[in-house]
Amino acid sequence: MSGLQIVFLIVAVVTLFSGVMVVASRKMMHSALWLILTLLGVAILFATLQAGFFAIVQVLVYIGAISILIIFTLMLTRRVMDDEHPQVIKGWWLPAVMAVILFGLIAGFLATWEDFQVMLNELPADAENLAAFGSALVNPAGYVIPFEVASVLLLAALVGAIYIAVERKEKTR
Amino acid sequence: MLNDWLYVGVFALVSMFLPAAAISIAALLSPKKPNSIKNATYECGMEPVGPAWAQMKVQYYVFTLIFLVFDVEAVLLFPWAVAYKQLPLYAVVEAILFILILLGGLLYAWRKGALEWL
Amino acid sequence: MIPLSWYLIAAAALFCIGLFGVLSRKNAVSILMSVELMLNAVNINLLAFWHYHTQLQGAGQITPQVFVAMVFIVAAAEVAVGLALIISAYRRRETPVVDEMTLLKG
Amino acid sequence: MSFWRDPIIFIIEWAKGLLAGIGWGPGWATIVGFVIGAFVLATGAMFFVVFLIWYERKLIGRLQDRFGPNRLGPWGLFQPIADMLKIFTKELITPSGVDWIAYNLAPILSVAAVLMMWAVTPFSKTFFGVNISVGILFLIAVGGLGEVGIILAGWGSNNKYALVGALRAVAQLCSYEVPFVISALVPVMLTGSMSLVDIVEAQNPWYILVAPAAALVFFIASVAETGRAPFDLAEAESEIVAGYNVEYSGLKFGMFFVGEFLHAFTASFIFVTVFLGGWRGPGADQIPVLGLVYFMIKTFIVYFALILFRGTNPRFRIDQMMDLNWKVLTPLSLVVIMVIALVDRLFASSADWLRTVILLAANLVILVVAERLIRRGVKTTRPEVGSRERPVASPDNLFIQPGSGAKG
Repeated sequence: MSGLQIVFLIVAVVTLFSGVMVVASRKMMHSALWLILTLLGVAILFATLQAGFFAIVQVLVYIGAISILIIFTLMLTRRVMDDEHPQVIKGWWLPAVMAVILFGLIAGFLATWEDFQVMLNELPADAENLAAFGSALVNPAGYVIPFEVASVLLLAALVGAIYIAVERKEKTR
Repeated sequence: MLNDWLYVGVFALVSMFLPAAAISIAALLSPKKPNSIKNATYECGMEPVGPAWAQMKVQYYVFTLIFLVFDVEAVLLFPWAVAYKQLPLYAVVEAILFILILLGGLLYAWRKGALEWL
Repeated sequence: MIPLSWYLIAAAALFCIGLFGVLSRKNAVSILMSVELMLNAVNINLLAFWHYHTQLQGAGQITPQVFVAMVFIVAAAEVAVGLALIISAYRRRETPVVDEMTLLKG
Repeated sequence: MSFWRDPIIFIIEWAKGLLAGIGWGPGWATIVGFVIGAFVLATGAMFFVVFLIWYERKLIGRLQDRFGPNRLGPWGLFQPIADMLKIFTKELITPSGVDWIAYNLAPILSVAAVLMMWAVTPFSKTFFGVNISVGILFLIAVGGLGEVGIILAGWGSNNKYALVGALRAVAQLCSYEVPFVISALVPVMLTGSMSLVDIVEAQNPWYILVAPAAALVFFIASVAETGRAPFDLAEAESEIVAGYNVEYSGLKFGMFFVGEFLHAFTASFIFVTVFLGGWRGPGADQIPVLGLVYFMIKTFIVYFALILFRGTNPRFRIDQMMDLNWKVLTPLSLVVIMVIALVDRLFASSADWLRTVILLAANLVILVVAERLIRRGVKTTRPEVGSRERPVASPDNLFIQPGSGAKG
């Protein structure tokens, strides 16, 4: 077993454990903090896949922005902090069984694929070709439509979220 | 390539370890005489009232929201900027269109009064 | 070096954890967090297959990268609007718990 | 390789040879080498803070017409060491009701987030921690980890003031990250790479001459990111209680300040790397150690400007600070990006010097127009303070001092 495999196993176990804690912990704030740890673990997994750009983007967007937004929302909706009541529904075992069955199905189907056990070797340094990625984003034969639609989607999200969130203030004025 | 990320990881661990070690040394050197008044939560000398969850304004949320949108936008623009040297003019115009659409969002937030700190 | 299967299994496990969270948590913010877990699992899969295809066919596999970038954007938009909805609903109904947001029961 | 040309690389090579001589496998030798290298660099940074504190106190003292520390050692040079020894022996009070992990992780994270920036910065042509292909984005992302540290501090302390202070600090840092990220696109565009090593190599001439508007936005945003005066609203000592670090004491409190001093210095050398040509200078290509000297000189000049900035400006009000960010810096940086992209593409075929002059002219035009617009905007929104009649506290008794100014 190589050093990289050991690193992977440690990171994967930590990530999955903190993922479980996200859905299992009673305090909402704790589950948000566990979420940060999970996202960090996923970023490290990206780095082991040699997708350095996306590892950094994961830290930048998910940890730096999305998790902070979630924490702010937790602080705005204060009744979330009631920790006495269980945070899961009464029949929680049914989703649990479903999730386990789904995991079994996915693993079973994947195991029938012949390349399942293939080794991922170390890629050459220029494998993650950001210049090609960037020019494909604005290439009419490539992905220019998704690129511009992404911009419109972000605009719509911005406008919609501001409209919803600042609505009350406008009325009282 | 992977070695570079190994170095980054090692550096991250070391830079977490150094302040932790300094604090541990300080914890060994320093006196430990806690009492209930010293350990009370600081509220300008008053007795602490209620839980520490102050109600906060929606303004914090709005600013973080705009930040998130522009952060994601910048992330998409970084690969474009790396490729910029090889791009033809129309590709640059497309990116400018991309920025203009989001500038429209900023103007909307401005006119809506979401950028005012009240 | 790491087998492809390890990444796929880890991603599947993360996805199932997220699914469990979406189906079982009461709180709307929790449900959004679980959705984030599922999206992250998808990203792990996409990047693992990106690595696999680059290894097979050489550099220049753009499509997985574009997909991952789109997942990031969709996640950001979804979180922004979703949390704004939760805040708005909280103002009206004074609760972030999904089961209590019943308009028709009165 | 001669020792005098590049002593640091010489020592590193010698240490590598020593490690290889022990007879470990190449994998272990690499890891041990990494650990030792990271330790030396990070420990050097931590001890450098002691000197930075002295430098800053001395300068602030001169700015305020004082001497600054001048008792202990030559020019008071040993004062911060004495302070450090003192803070090591202070009691670490852990208030009741804190969240143990969050409370203790916060000061560590706020230092680590800054230290990690040292891993990717090129200090000279040959001397840098690591050259990753996304270096400049790494710097920004690591800054975001500092925000998590602040949230942990505010929430973990179980204190209302700490929570409010943390929210204010995070709102400020998040806001100023937007112009920071967007103006960082300009050097990436002009270089065609995100690696800091490539950015420094490509700076001919320095990018501050090519894009002064972007450099200005970057500088202001990075000062705001450090959270120091005039952007120190989160810990405005004279107005509110100290902010997110109220409940900390002893060295845990000190760690936040170590992080702050280090962040100020780090911000200035990032500015040097990205816009002022890093280690570039006459002869630095041949003799790398000269590059380190240039780098330090430039960094200390920028750091001096930062302290001057701190010492001469009053603190912003929070609405002014948010206005400055969202209504001035963010639109300005977006406009700068668009104009530079368009102009550089239109004149791509002309000579290098001509393109540089045109870009410089375009930037100056943007700055002048922005200045005019800001002036107009400020005039219309400034509230009239002097004309309104305000109640005056005037005691109607005889115990007031004669001529004290309060007239009936």
